[in-house]
Amino acid sequence: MRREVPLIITFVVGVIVLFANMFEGPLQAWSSELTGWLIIVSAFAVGLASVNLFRIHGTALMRMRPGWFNSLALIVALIVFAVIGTMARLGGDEKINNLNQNLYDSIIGPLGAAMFAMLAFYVASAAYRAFRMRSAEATVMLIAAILTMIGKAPIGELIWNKFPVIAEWLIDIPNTAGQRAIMIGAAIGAFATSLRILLGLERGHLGGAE
Amino acid sequence: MDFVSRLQNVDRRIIYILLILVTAVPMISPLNLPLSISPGTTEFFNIVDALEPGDTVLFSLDYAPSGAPDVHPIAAAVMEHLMDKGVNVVSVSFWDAGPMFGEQLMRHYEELGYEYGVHFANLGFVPGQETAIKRFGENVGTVSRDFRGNPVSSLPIMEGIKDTRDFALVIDFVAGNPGIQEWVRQVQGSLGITLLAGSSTVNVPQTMPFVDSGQVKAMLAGLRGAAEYELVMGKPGASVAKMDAQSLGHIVIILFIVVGNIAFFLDKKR
Amino acid sequence: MSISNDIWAWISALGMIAIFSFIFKENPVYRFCEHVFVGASAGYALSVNIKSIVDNAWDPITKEGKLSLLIPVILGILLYARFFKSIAWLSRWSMAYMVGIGSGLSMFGVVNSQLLQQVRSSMLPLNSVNNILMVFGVLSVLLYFFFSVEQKGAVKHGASLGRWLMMITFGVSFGNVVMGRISLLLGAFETILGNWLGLL
Amino acid sequence: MSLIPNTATLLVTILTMAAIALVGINRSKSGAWTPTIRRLAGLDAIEEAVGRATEMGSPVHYSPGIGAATDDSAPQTFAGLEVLGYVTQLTAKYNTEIIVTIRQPNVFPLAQEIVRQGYMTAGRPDMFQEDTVQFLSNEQFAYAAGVMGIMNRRHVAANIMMGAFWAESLLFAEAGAQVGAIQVAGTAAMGQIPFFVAACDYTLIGEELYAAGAYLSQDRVKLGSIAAQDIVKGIAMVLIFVGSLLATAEIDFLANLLKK
Repeated sequence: MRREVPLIITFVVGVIVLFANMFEGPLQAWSSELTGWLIIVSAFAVGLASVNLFRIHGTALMRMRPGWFNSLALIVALIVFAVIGTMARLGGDEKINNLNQNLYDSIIGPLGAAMFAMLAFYVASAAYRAFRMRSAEATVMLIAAILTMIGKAPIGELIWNKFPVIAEWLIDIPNTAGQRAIMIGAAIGAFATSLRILLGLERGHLGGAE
Repeated sequence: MDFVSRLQNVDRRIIYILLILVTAVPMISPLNLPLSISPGTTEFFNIVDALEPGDTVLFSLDYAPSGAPDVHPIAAAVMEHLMDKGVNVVSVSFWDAGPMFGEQLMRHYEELGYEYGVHFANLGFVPGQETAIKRFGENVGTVSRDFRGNPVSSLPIMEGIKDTRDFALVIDFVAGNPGIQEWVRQVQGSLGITLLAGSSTVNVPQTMPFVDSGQVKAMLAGLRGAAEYELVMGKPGASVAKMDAQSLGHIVIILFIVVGNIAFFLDKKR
Repeated sequence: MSISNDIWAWISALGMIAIFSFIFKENPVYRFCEHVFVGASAGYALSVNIKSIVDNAWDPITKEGKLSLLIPVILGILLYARFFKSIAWLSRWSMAYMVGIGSGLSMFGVVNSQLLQQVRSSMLPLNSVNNILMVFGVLSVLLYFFFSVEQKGAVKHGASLGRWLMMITFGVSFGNVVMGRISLLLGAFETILGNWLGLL
Repeated sequence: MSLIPNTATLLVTILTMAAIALVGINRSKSGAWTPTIRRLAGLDAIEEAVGRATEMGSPVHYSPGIGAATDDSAPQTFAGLEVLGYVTQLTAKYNTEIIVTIRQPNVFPLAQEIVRQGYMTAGRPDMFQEDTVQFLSNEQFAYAAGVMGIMNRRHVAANIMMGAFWAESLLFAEAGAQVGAIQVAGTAAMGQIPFFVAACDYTLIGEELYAAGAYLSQDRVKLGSIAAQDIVKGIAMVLIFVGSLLATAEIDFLANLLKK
């Protein structure tokens, strides 16, 4: 019972969701009900995950481990955002709404944007580190990268007006061919992996024997 | 450490500092390097320019703060063109952060005397990703209240608009999924709307096939697309100024790759 | 230069600089911002999901009597069974449900939007250099992905051609995003140099 | 119940692929057929990486990607979790700490179960700690900030990333390089493979990620499934080739059939 029920749930749910895309009738209704539930179950999972955060940082704080100050900051931020966000969402007044928006716009927004923008630096250092003509293969990659970069930079066409044409060709033909084939292979692999899960042949996530 | 191996192992921090310098300095005082206009931009401009005053255009704002620097400038440039021409703009978003950008666009023009509800309106965020795009595409009425809490039916701008075919154009400003693929798959194919795209640079290769097939009529690509658009419009602005930084940033990166390789070769020769 | 007197502009700009400082060295200021960021976004997500439970479960159950929604609520609560040893196994029911959705959805998705579509668009008339390159390019890369066949003879040559082609693909993709990434940096500078320092 | 228009080919394809997989799995399971799998350097490197972390007395960081268990990226996540099971057992064998970081709340309980199970199988249930599997944040870049912080503070010596990744791929790979970790990555996310290839020591490309579980476990069921994947790939290749020949002769019957 402990072992079979989860396997049956996975199989039944998966089969309904899969075939609802191809058959009209009750399957579609069941599938949209089942996938609709996901929003609710996932919402509970977010709570579970937050409990984990709380336990790790709460312990660090109580035992005054090195860096406890940061754990405190994390917990305070978590509580402030959760409380103000919930108040704003469940019908807060204008003041709460503005505070909620300002908190988002000046903490989560910019910090996320800064993390993302850090990629500009990392693209540079990764390129410097990785693009060496160590082998024939690496050389091919290097040349393709440089041609594309020059062709794409506004200044490239000022140097030679064929650079953008070369870059376009590289993107359109060899790049597309490579991407397509990788995608086909990955699709086949993904299908097989999902199938094994659906059939219960893969169940590490459900724990082993009781 | 001798010179060659030093060149081979330049401290990454030197690369970062140089990159900061060559991008920040031209932003403060632009060099005004020339910029050519790609045919796609001209095409995009011509389609928008052919609209009549009083037409209404739908903006689908599908990006978040992290990707915004590459997409929001496109929306701002097109918005400027439309307001200038007296064309109305309705925005909607299938990303939860999207409506914020709609507000940013509209507040600017409100300060200039344009009127919310008449010249533009922000329908806010519609959850549900691909299915939401399909439902909204077929029936704009799925949104009952706008982002500011007004009943959508009370907005003069929405008069006579039932589905997305009632808009003169639909422009998706997009930094990922859901976005242009979903618009093409769910709405453009079945309703035959005129769809344009303002895409983040990274998403261009994914969007290109739809432009080739004509399902997307024209595309502006990233910050550069915005800069080109500003030039075509005859109002060079913030994006044009950033192009110098863009070019110099590229050169620095290529330079470091070249230096690294020269050092690598010198080292091998020894 | 007219430095901003808006407290929020200060918070944004200083936070961004703290994050950027990481590229030089991990440091206490970054560490502090990292923790605030993680906590803030977890709290934010919590509020979004509380609202989501109210909208999608609580209201429909209490106001419209949609009792079928009790099932996902129970599945959601069962996730917490893992904290009680004797009933921990019950949480697997919820996981089994989520995994079922994932496998069903993805089996359809990958076959429909990746496999069939890509196979179809690879069928090109062999009447131009580009098309020939495309078709044989795709075939050679696919050859590389054969796992149960030993790579020797013709297979080896085909597969190594495939590897070469993939290297071009990776180089091109890398080069292609450089520009987009620099734009992001410029956006960050706009916040720091413009909104905060008033230099732009 | 009737078929939705234009889905016949899809249905036939799915059923055929499932049938081929089942035959492959069954024949392999019954011993009628023993598929082998070619060497995947990236996976051999995992043991080396864990070994080095042990020597240095530093932990191993593992990320099963940032995709969910409930959408299109689920198979990559599942594949990442499969490899996680193996890596956990390896770290248990070497008595080295593993830190698993999680972005998706719905992947969190799955990963916890896998790690707990991995320690159990290796006979070391005592090694499982509350912070072995850490949820960081479901905001993409907050998660990234957390991972980068952990890699630095804990001086991670091996960084293994298997699953679906987006823009944070390069952040992780460069932050990992900064602390001098051996890095092994694997993903089927097209846009990110180039960054992993450029910045990591070993990279599993696309389908290789899905073959990883079979390669590591040498489990007959999985091996059979891999061999079946090869057959499907062979069919796809034949279709592409024949389709192109037909297209050259301006016969578009096959291409149209795939649209149905």
